[in-house]
This record gives sequence, C-alpha cells and structure tokens, in this order.
Amino acid sequence: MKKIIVSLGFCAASFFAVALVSADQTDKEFEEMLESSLRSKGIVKAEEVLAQDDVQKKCSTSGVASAEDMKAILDSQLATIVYPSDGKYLGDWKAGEKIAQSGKGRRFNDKPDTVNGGNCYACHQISKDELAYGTIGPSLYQYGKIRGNSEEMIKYTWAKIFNAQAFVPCSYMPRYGHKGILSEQQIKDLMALLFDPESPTNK
Amino acid sequence: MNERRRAIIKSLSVYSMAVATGLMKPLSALAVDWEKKVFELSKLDDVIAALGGNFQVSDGVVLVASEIAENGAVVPISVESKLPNTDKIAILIENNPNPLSARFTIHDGTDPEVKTRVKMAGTSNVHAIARSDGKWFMATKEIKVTLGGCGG
Amino acid sequence: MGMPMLIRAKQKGENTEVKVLVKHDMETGRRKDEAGNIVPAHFIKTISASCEGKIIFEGELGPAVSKDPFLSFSFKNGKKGDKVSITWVDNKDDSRTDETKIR
Amino acid sequence: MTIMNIKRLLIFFASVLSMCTLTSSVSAQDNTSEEIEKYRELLADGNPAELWELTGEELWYREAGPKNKTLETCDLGKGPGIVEGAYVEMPRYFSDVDKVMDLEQRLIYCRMMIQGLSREQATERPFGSAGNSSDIEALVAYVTGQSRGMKIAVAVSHEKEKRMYEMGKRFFYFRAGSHDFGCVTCHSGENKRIRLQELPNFMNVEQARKSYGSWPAYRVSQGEVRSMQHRLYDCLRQQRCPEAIYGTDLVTAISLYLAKNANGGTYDAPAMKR
Repeated sequence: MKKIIVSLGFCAASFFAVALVSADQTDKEFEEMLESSLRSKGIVKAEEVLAQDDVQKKCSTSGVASAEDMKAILDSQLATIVYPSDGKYLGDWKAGEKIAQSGKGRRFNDKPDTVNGGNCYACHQISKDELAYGTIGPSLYQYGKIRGNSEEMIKYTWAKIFNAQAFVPCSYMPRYGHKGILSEQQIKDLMALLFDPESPTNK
Repeated sequence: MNERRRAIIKSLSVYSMAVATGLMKPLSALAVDWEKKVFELSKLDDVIAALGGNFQVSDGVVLVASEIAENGAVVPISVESKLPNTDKIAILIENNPNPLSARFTIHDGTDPEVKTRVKMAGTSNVHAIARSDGKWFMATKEIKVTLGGCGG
Repeated sequence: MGMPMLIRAKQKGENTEVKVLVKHDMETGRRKDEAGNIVPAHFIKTISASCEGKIIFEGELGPAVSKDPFLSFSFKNGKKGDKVSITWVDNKDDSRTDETKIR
Repeated sequence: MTIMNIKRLLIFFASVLSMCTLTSSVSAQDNTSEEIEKYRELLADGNPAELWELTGEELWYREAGPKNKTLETCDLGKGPGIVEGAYVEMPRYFSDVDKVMDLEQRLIYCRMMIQGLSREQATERPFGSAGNSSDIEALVAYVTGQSRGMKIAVAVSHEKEKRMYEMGKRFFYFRAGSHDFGCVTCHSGENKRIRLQELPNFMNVEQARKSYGSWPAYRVSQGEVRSMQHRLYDCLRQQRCPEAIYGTDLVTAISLYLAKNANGGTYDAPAMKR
C-alpha cells in the first residue's frame, strides 16, 4: 500500500515537473522580467519598488491571502500606527479638501518636493459638490454627521487613514501614514474634512 | 483601397505645396477676416457689446451639448438656428479667458447649423448665438467640466 | 502646411453633409511645456469651404477650438461628384487646402 | 497601545464596516452618468485617430532608413505584408526571433531588419506630444485599424506564449511601491469607477473584451492617439512603478494576459476616449 502511494506521488511529481515549470523557476523568470523591463526614473527607484515589503508579498496573490497571512498582516500593521504627538486630531477641512482632490506625488514624473496628495476622490464620494468621485471605496459623504465624533470613532478613522491594512488585510487603500505619503498635519486636515461640522462632507 | 488612399495623399501634398509656394492663391484670400479685437476680449459683456449689444433669449436657437464634460479640452457643441435669414452663428464660453470661441458665416444655401468642439477652462455657461435679420438671438446651457482619471 | 485634412462630403437627400477633421495643435499660448516654458499661441484663424468654386461656409476660430479641430455642416444645391474644397489659415500664416468629391 | 485597546478597536471596526454598507453612496448625482454617456455619444462623430491612421499608412508604404525600404515586407504574423487582421492575433510567437512580440516590438524589429535603422532610431519618440508626433503611434493606428471589426484571437498555444501569459498574469496581481498598487487594485471589481471613469474588470469577459478592444484610442485629454504600450506605460506610472522601458517584455506580457481575457470580443479601434 505504502509503495503504491509513494509511486503515485512520484508519478504526480514527475507529471507536474513536465507539465508545469516549477514555482521557483517562475519566480526567477518573473524577477528577471521585472528587472529587465523596469528602470528607475526620477524619484522612483526600481530596486526599492521591486523589493516588496512583507505585506505586499503576501497580498500579491491571484487568490485570497491565507488566514494565517491575514492575521500576520493585521497584527504587524496595527503596530505601525502613530497617533498625533500633540493629541489633536482635527486640522483644517479646507486644506483637507485640497489634499483629497490632489493625486500628485510619488510618480516618476513628480519632483522630490512635490506635495503629495491623498487622491481620496479617485475612490470615494466625500463632499456632495464634487461630482467626479470614484467608487472603489465606500462613500464618505456625511461621514462625521452619521458616525458622530466619539474618541473611538476619531481614533479609528485616524488609524484607518494611517494604515488601512491594520483593519483590512490587503486593502486597496494606500497606507498613507505608514508609507509616509501624507504628513501628520495632512492627515489632520483630512480628518477635519470628514468630521468638522462645517465641512461640506457633513452638509 | 490602399493604393487609392496613397494616391490621394500624394496629390494632396502636391496641391498644398503649390499653395504654400504661392503658385495658387488659397480660397481664403476671399474669406472673412479674423476679427482680432473681438476674439481677444476677455469679458463676456464686452464681447456682447462688440457684436452689437443685446442678445435675446430664443427657442429658435438650439444648443446641443452634454451637461457634463469628461474633459475640458474637448467639449462637443452643436448649434442650430431655426430663425429666418440666419447669417452668423457663434459660440461664447463665459468663463474662458476669451469668451468668443468661434464665429461662423452661413452663406445662402447652407443650413444654419454647425457642430464643432471647444476647450473649456472650467465649468461655465455656454452661449450659442445666431444672427437673424440683423439681430442676435441666444440659447444658454451650463456645462460642468469634471476631473477625470487617476491623476487627480 | 500641415498634413492633409480628412474631408467627407456625403449627399443626403437634397443636403450635402460635410465633415472636416484637421490636424492642428491649436495652442492657446497659455500652455506650458514639460520644461515649464510657455508654448506660443498657434491656432487656425479662418477656415472656409467652397463647392465648385462658390463659398458656402466660413469660420473664424479662436484658440479655444479644440486641438485637431472638427467641423460639421451641410448645404443645399450640391450633387454627387461636385468638388468640395476646404482651406484653413493659421496665425503664423501657414495654410492648407484639400478637396474631395461629394459621394 | 495595549492589547485591550487593539481588541476594542477591532470590534469597533467591525461595527463600522456594517455601517458602511448601510450608508453607501448617496445614489443621487442622478444624471451624472447619463450626461457622461451623452458626452461620449456627441464625441463619437469624427475621430481624429483617422488622421493618424492615414499618416501611418503613408509611413508603411514610404521608403525609409539606410536601406531605403518600405515596410511592405514586414511580417506581422500572417505573412509578409499582411496587415489586415494581424493585430487581433498579437502579441504572438514569432519563430524568426524565437520570441513573443507585441505589435510595437514587431514594428521596431521590422524597421531595424528591413529598413536598416538602429534600435535607437527605431524606438525614437515612441509617444507623441503636441508638435512632436510619433511615427510609431501613427503606424500602430494604421495597423490596428486594419483589424477593426474582427474577433480578438490570441493563440497562447506555443510554450513561450504560455510563459508570457503567465508572467502577465503574475504582474496583474503584483502589488508594490509607495502606494501598494497593482493592476488588481483598480481592475478586479464590478461596477467600480475612478473619478467618473468606469474601470473595466478584467475578470469579467465582456468588460475585458470591450476595454482591450478599444485601444489604441485618440485621447481627448492628451490630443494624441495612444497605443496599448502607452496605456500600460501610463498605468504603471500612476501605480508608482518605475518606468517601463519601451519595447521590453513586461508590457508585452501584460498585453497578452489582457488580450487572452478579451478573446472572442469584436475589435473596435482606434477608438476615441477621454
């Protein structure tokens, strides 16, 4: 019996070896293709991008990441969150609106001193006045009005903008704080856009 | 098909070369002159005044355009006049640096209807005007120019 | 002198429908290039159409007409085989004439 | 932050999630998509891409390069000089180079081999801009136009085509860079849009067909005809990826992956888009 299993296993192994190129070989081929086809330009460095971080590696699968990976991502990413040093969470909603509108920053044609935007409208409805909003993420219209401004809600929202993967592993939302895309002040301004009763978001 | 197209291209090149070198006079020598001073005005009121004052709102002028433009660089506009003896049609974009975008002269036997595409600096009222028996009539529509794509 | 225009003149009942596409940058004089320099204004100022030598339609265009301008209009008294000719002149006094037959 | 706090935050998050679904988009903005549709309809009349097609055709038959030859003997996969229907079968394996090539790689190859241009000359100005038109974009407009109305039919049968497809698929899911973006971020969900542009979901056959089948396109936002190479080059830029080197294999791999997903669809380009 044991023999049969072993030989079956051997058969299967040799079958796959013929039919499929091994995973290792595919990895290698892929890496080589990336290296030969992509090059550093301006502020985007090929070697930095191609060396994915652990989260990116776990999330680069055509299926769903394993439960184990998801838990590892949640744990590691929650630990990255940095709350505002002065304990103040809300900035200026008008500045926040500009950040939400801008998709600039971190592309190879952007300058090192380009002020990065959040590009929030690309994926979210926020203020009712902006018709050109995307739907990759949920609508944030009346965010503060609906959810209130309890300390928990404020802290949760901060953390979500700072590192969305602390809540949804492999989320499509950029990790704005953790990856240094937005500054602490910029996140405060976005928070105001979401929570300030005077913000058009809550009108 | 291919041969035909190529032949056309070749003959056209020869013809346009002849024009460029002055062997033939382009027809436009006969055409209306581009009226610099009206095209360079920056305020809608000044353009209206320069064209002869009051435009009367009229159903006889039909302006077809979408209320939202996906991109301000190309906004399709169609203007038709149902008014008698229409000899001029123009498109004014209120918030553009120079409101007068284009003006057309409709000769006898030509329908008073024109389709073109214009640039809009941002959301604005667009006025289509037509001159009938020497008087201007107008139709207006607000066109919203939106941001598109991933660039923001 | 630019590249050839694309002109279509099609008989539809008693009307001839003319559609014109012109390859032209239609620079407003406000745009900046990648280096941040203003690109000088360069646009078609006049465009005129004639059928068998008779002027049928004229346009004065400003720089607010879109890049690669498109125009469509129709006229009466044309017939299949008639020659429709279009000429544009731009602000640098460059010009071009192309023609087609009504189909 | 204590463990207790983290737990509370997570529980709290779960309740927020359920709220999200309740408050989803204020479905108003009622006529926005209707008006955008109208905009596209009005635009459809008179596509400047035809001007590029004419130029491209002229370039195809024009003697050029040190060898002073036309491209009439260029084999795009269906035999020397056969342009009609060539694009809908590309990218494909070419035995003369033992390699999978997309249209632009093949055009570069033909210009080098037949016309005698150097690689540098053959790849000069791959993408046009105002005042600087691109010969390649014009050639691409001409060649692709000769497949209009045909069915997209890439084979993916040769071993090298299969490998190329696999690489393209892998890149589709590859997430990296400052923003963790990958193709998958924007192109795997149903009924999603970025700003006002609908995003084709490449897992959905109909959408993949419609999207792939509408490139190249005259883009009104750029005033140029943009090829598939440019579409992907610019996707990668927005993804915060490094620059895709023109005519290299990665873009061909992604194209092949997308083309395969679009197989069977009717090709309808060069089109006109925002």
